[in-house]
Amino acid sequence: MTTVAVKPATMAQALTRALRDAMADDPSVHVMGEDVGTLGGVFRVTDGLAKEFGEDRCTDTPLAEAGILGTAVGMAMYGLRPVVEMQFDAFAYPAFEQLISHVSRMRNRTRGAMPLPITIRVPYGGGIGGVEHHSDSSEAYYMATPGLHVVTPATVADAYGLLRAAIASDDPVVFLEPKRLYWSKDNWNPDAPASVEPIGRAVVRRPGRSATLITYGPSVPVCLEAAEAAREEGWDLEVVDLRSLVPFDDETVCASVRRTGRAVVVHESGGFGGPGGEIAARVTERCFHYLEAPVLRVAGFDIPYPPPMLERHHLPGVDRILDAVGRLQWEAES
Amino acid sequence: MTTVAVKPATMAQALTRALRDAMADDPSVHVMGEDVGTLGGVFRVTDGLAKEFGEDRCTDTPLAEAGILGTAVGMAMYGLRPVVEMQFDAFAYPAFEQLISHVSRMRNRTRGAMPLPITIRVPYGGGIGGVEHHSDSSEAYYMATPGLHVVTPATVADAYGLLRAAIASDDPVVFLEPKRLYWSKDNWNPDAPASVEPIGRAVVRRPGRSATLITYGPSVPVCLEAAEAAREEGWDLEVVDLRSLVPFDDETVCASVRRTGRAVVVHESGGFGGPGGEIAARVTERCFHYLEAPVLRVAGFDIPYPPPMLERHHLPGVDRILDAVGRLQWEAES
Amino acid sequence: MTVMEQRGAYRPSPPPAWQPRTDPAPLLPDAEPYRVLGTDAAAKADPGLLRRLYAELVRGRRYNAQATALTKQGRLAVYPSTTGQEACEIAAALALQERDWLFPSYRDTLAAVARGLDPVQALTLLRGDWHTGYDPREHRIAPLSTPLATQLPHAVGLAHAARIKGDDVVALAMVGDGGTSEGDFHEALNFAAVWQAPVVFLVQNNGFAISVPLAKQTAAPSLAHKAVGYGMPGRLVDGNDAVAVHEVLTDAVSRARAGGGPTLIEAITYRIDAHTNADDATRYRADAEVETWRDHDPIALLEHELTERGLLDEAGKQAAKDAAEAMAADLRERMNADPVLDPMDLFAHVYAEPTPQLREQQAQLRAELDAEGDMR
Amino acid sequence: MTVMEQRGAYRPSPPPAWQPRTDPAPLLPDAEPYRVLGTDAAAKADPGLLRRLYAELVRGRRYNAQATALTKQGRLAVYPSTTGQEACEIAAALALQERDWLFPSYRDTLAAVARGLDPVQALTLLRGDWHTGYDPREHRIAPLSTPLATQLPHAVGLAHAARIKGDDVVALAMVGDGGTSEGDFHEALNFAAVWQAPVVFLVQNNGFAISVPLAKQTAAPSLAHKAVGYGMPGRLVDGNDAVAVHEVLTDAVSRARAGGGPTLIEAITYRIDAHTNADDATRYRADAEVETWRDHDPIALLEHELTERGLLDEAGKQAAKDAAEAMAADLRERMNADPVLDPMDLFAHVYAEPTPQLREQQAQLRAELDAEGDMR
Ligand SMILES: Cc1ncc(C[n+]2csc(CCOP(=O)(O)OP(=O)(O)O)c2C)c(N)n1
Ligand SMILES: Cc1ncc(C[n+]2csc(CCOP(=O)(O)OP(=O)(O)O)c2C)c(N)n1
Ligand SMILES: [Mg+2]
Ligand SMILES: [Mg+2]
Repeated sequence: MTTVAVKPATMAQALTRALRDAMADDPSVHVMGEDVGTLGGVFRVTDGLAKEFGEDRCTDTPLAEAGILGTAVGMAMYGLRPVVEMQFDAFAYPAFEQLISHVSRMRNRTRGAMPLPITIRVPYGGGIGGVEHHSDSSEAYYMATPGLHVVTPATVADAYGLLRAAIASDDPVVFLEPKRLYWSKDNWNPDAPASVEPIGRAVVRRPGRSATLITYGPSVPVCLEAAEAAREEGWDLEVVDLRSLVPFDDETVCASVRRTGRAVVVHESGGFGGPGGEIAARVTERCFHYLEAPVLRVAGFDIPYPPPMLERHHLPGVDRILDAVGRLQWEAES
Repeated sequence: MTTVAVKPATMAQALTRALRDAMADDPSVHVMGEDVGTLGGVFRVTDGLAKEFGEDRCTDTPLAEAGILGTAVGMAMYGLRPVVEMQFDAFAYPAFEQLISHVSRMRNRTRGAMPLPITIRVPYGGGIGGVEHHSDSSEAYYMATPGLHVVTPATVADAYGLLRAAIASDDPVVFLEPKRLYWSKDNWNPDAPASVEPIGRAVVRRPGRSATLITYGPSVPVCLEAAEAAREEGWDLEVVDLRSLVPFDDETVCASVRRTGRAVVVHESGGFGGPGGEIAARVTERCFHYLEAPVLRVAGFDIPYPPPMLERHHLPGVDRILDAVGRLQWEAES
Repeated sequence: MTVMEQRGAYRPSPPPAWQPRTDPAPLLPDAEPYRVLGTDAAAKADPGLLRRLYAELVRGRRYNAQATALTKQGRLAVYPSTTGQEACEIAAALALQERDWLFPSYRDTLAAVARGLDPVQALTLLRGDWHTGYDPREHRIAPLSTPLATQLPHAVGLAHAARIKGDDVVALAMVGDGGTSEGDFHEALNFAAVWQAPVVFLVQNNGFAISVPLAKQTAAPSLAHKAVGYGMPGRLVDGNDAVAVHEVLTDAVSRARAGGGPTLIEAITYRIDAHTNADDATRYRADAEVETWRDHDPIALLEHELTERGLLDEAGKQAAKDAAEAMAADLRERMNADPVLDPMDLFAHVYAEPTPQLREQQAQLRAELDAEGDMR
Repeated sequence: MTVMEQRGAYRPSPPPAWQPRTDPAPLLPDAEPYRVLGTDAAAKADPGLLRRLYAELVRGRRYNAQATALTKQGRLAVYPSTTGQEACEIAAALALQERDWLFPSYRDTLAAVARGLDPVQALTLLRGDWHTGYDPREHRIAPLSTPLATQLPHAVGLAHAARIKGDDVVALAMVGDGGTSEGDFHEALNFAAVWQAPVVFLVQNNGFAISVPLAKQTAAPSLAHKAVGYGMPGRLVDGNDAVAVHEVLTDAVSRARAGGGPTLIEAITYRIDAHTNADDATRYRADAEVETWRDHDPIALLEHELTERGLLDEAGKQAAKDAAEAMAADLRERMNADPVLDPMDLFAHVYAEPTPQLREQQAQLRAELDAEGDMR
C-alpha cells in the first residue's frame, strides 16, 4: 500500500464537503440562510454550493432569522431536509421562538407524525477578536430545550462526520461550529471516503490516569494543551471530548471519571447556569463514591462576552485549567 | 395591642398591590403589555391600574412581545421604569433577542452609563391545566444570561416584597410568577404596611436536621408538604426557598447543607440543563466534605410540557421527593 | 483635483438603480370591503354554492355552540369560539383543493372541521388531550398554532417546498388581526413575496385581540394595506359575506396555483362570543356593539339571499338544522367519554429514538405506575 | 325560528365597523425619489446649507478613508464604510436638534461623528475596545446597534417616553435595507404609528445586505411603500442628494415634533466600498455597477451645484479638504496608541452591584493578574 501525502484540510473545508456530499446524496437537502449563496457564507462554509446545486438548493434568504427557521419548518413539513445557517451565535436569538415553540416540539406535538429533520448550523464561541454579539456561547439555551440534539465538533474529521450525521438525523440538530477552529487543520484527507460519526458518543481524546478533563468544541484543543503542560506537574490527564451535549454520553464520561476519581469540566460558556453545572451534577450523581474531590468547573466568567481586547482574560486557558486540577485535593492521596 | 382578623389575600392581589404602590410612589413606573389595561391582564394582576393611573401609565400594547420589550428599553433609556407583562411563559420567547442582546447587556455595554431598570413579569410553570405553550418553566434560559436578575416568589408576602424590590432595582429583573400560586392565600394583610424584600436572599421555610430540600417558586409548597409527610419516615427535612436564582444565595444554601449533610434540589423545570444542575454542582463544590450522599435532583422530565391530562405525571410531587430523599444513602448512618 | 473634476462635468441624474420594481396601484385594496350579498352581484352567485355555504354555516354555528357547551361540562379545557366568523372559517376550507394545505391558528378548529376533519380530532388539544389529535400530513392541516403568527412562515416554507418539488399545491394561512403585529407576520409575508410562494394569507379582523381593539393594534387604513409593502396584492372583503369571502379566497388560491404569487386578504368580521369561555367580554366592550353586528350576521345574510331567490324554504332550513343537530349530538356523545392517554407517550416522541436520559426517566415513570397499580 | 326571522327582514349592509381609519393616498410615496440637486428646485437651496453640507461630506469621506486605512494598520478590528452614503449620514445628523436622539446602526459611526461625537469615541467598539465609547445620555446617541433593526423599537420607546414626559424630543432611527426584513422593523413601525410617537425612520437602501441584493430582500415597489401598512407617511428620496435628504428629514422631524407622528423615509443610495474591510465585494457584484454610482456621487452632486451657482471656488475646496485632512491626521494619531483597558472592568458594570458570584470571579482574576505581575 502506498501512502499518499495528505494535504491538510481545515474544519471549514470539511464542513463544506459534508454539505456538498449530503446535497449530492439526497436531493431533499436544502441549504438556506443569509449570504450562503453567491458569497458562500461569511465563513465560506457554503462556498460553491449555489453554483453546483442551483439557488433553489442553496438559497440567499431575506435578512430575518425567525423567517429563515420558520420557513425551514414548513419546508421540512413538506419533506425537505433544510440546513439552516445562522450567521453568528447572537443572531440566532431572533429565531428563538420558532426554535423552542416549534422546531423542538413538532414531532412530539404530532405524536411522531411530523418530524422536523432540520439542521441549524450556528458558528459559536469567541477567541476570534469579534466585536459584541459575534462571540456568544449559547449552548446552555439549546441544552435546556428538550427535542433538540446539540452537537459540536472539535476536530476536522468530526466536523465532517457529525455534520453528515446531523443532516441525516430525522430530528432537529443544533450544530454548533466553534468559530476559532474553522481554520484549524489536521491530517484529514478531504478526498478520501469519510465516515459519518454517530451522534451521542463522547470520545477520549487523550487517555490519562490522574484526572479527567470533560470538555467540547473550542475548549478541546485547550484541554489537550493543558494535559501536555500538566505532565510537568506530574499529572496524567485524560481528556474527554463530549461532541454531543444532547444526547449526553454518561457512559463514556462516567467510565473515565470512575477510573481517574477526579474531574474538571471546561467550557467557554459562562459558568453560572451553563453546561458545566449539568455535567458536574450528573457525574457526581453517578460517581459520588469514586470521587476524591468535587467535580470542578473552569468556564467563562458570568459576564456578557467581553470586547476583543479583553477576551483573553475571559476565555478558560491552560493556566486556569491547571489551577483547577491543582485544587482537586491531591493531599488526600499522599 | 388588639389583633384584627386579617382577611387572607391571594398572591395575585399582593402583586396588584405591589404594582399600585410602586406606581403611586414613583411616577416613572409604567406598566405595559398585552391586555394589561382595560382587561386588567388575563390573570387580573394589573386590574384597576389603567383606571387609577391612566392609559399612559398602564398601556395595552400591540400584540408583539419583541416590540413590547424593545420599546420598554427605549423608555428606560429616557428615564422611565417600565414593568412589562409577558402574557405567558412561552410568549416571552419572541422577545428573546431584545432580552439577551440588549436588556441584559445595556448597562455593561455603556460602562454603567445606561442602566435599564426594567421588570419583566412572566407567569410561569404548570399545574393549571393549560394547553400547550401555557405552562413552560423557562428559568434556565434566564439564569444562563448574565446581566439579568431572576426572582420568583413562593408566598403572598414575598410576591409583594420581591416585586417591589424588582421594580425598585436599577437592573433588569425577570420576575417569574408561579401561575398555580396566583390564587394561593396566606395571612398577609393587604391593608397593612408591607415590607420590601431584598433580592438575593434565600430563606429557610422550614428548619430540619436530616436533609435539605432546595427549591423555589411553585415547588415550595410541594416541598413543605413532602417535609410533613417525611416525618412519618423519621426524616426531619429542611426546606430552603431560594426566592432569587440570580443572584444566588450560596451562604444560606450551603449553611443548610453543611448542617444536614444531604440535599435534594426540587423544581418543575426539566432536569437536563435546568437550574438543578447549577445548584447541585455549586453546592457540591462548596460542601463536598460535608456531603453524605450526592446532591440529588427531582425535576420535570426532559420533555416538552405535557398536555393537561398528563401533567400530573410530569410535575415533581411528594412521592418523587420522598423517593429521592430515600436514596440519600441513609445506610451509611446506621 | 476634486471628485467632480476627476469625472468631468455632468448633469446630475436620478440614482442609477432607481426603477420602481412593481406598480403599486394594483396591489392596493379597494376602499370598501368587497361584498356580494346585498349587492346586484348576488344574483349571479351559483345556487349550489349558496346552498352548500348555508348548510356549512348552520353546522358551523352549531359546532361553536356545542363546543362552548362542552367547556361548561368540563369536557373541553378551553374553547375559542368563532360564532359570527363562520363565513371566514368555512370559506377558507372550501376554497382549497384536497392537495392544498391549511395552516390554522388556535381559533380555527372550525375551518379544520369544515375541511372534513373529525371534530373530536380537531378538539383534541383543547380537550387537554394530546397536543395534536390528527396526522397533519394525512389531512393537510397543520397543527393548530397557539403562538400567534408563528404558523405563517411555516405555510410559506411548505408552499415554497411544494413549488420546488413541482407540485401545484397552495397553502392557506390564517391569522387574527392581533397576530398581524407580530414580527413573524412580517417575515412570512416578505419571504412569500420574495419567493413568489403559492400562499394565501387570510387575516380575520374580528375587531379584537382578546380585549385590545383594533385601534390600539394598528393605525393603518386597513390591514390589507400592508400587502403593498411586500409587493403582493391586498384584498379587503366583508368577512361575514360567505359568498364574497369564498370568491376572494378562490381567486387568490387560483392565482397562487398558477404561479402568480401570494395574496393578503383582510376579512372584516366580528367575534360575537367572548375571547374564550374563560374571558369576560363585558370588561372591554359594550353589548350595543355586539348587537350592531348581529344585524350583519353571516347566516342571516345568506338566508336573506337564499330566501329572496327562492332557494331556501322551511324544509331546507330544517334539513340544515337537522344535519347540524346530528353533528352536535355525535360530538357531544363522543366527547362525553374520558379519553385514555398512555403516560408512557410522554417519552415516545420527543426524539425519533429516546435518548439514554429519557430512557431512564421512562423507566422511572414505568416503575411508579407499576407501583401505583400494585397499590390499587 | 331561523336567525333571520328572529331579527326581522333587513337589507344586508356593509359591516358596521367599517370606516377606513385613515386616507391611504397621502401616505404613499411618490413614484420617483425626491431630488433637489440637478432640478430647478436647487436654485432655491440656501447657500449656507449647501456649503455646510459640502464641508461635512468632504470630511465624512475622508473619515471613511481614514477608518478603512486604520483596519489595515490593525488599529481597528473591522470597519463598515459609508463611502457613497455620506449624504444620508450627514443629513441625519444635521436634521436633528441638540435635544433629539439618534439611534445609529452598526454602520452609522459617521452620523454620530457628524453630530459632534469624537471619532475616537465613535470607533471605540470597532477598535476592539469597550462596547460603547461614549455616554449615550450625554450625546443623545444610542449605542451603535449590531443586531439589525433591534434599535428601532428603542427609538420608538424613547420618543414615546419623551412625549409622555412632555419633552418635545424627536428620535431618528437608522436602518439598512436588509434590516427592514427583520421582525423588529415591523414591530417598531407599528408601535410608533399606534402611539403616534415622534420618531423618524431612515432606511438607507444601499442596494445590499452584505452580498444579498435588494431584489432578494423584498419584492415591494419600494421600501417606502411599507409605511402605508402602518398608517404613516412613506417618503422616497435620492439618498445621494444631500439637500433632498436634509429637507425630507427636516420635514419629518418637524412633523414628529409637532405631534404629527412618525415617518418612514427610504433613501436610495449605494455602498461604494465592500461591506466591511473583511468583505470581498467582487464575489457578488460587478465593478461596472459600482462605476455607474460613481457618476451619481453625493459630493460630486453638491460640487456641481455649488460651482454652477458660484458658491465654491478652488480656495473653498481646498479649505474643505484641509479641514478633512486635519480631522484625519488627528484621528490617525490618536488611534495610533494602544488603549489601556482595565480587565477588572469586566465585572464592574454587569449589575449595579456585582453579585456574590461575580465578586468571587473578580477576586480570581485579580489574583491571576497579580501573579502575572509578580512574574514579570
Ligand atoms: C406569541 C403569542 N403571544 C401572546 C399570545 C396570547 N394570546 C392568545 S390569543 C391572543 C389574542 C389574539 O388576537 P387575534 O390575533 O386578533 O386573534 P383572535 O383571538 O381575535 O382570533 C393572545 C394575545 C399567544 N398565543 N401567542
Ligand atoms: C439580527 C442580525 N442578523 C444578522 C446580522 C449580520 N449582519 C451584519 S450586517 C448584515 C447586513 C446588513 O444589511 P443592511 O441592513 O442592508 O445594512 P448595510 O450593511 O447595507 O448598511 C448582516 C446580515 C446582524 N448583525 N444582526
Ligand atoms: Mg382578533
Ligand atoms: Mg444595505
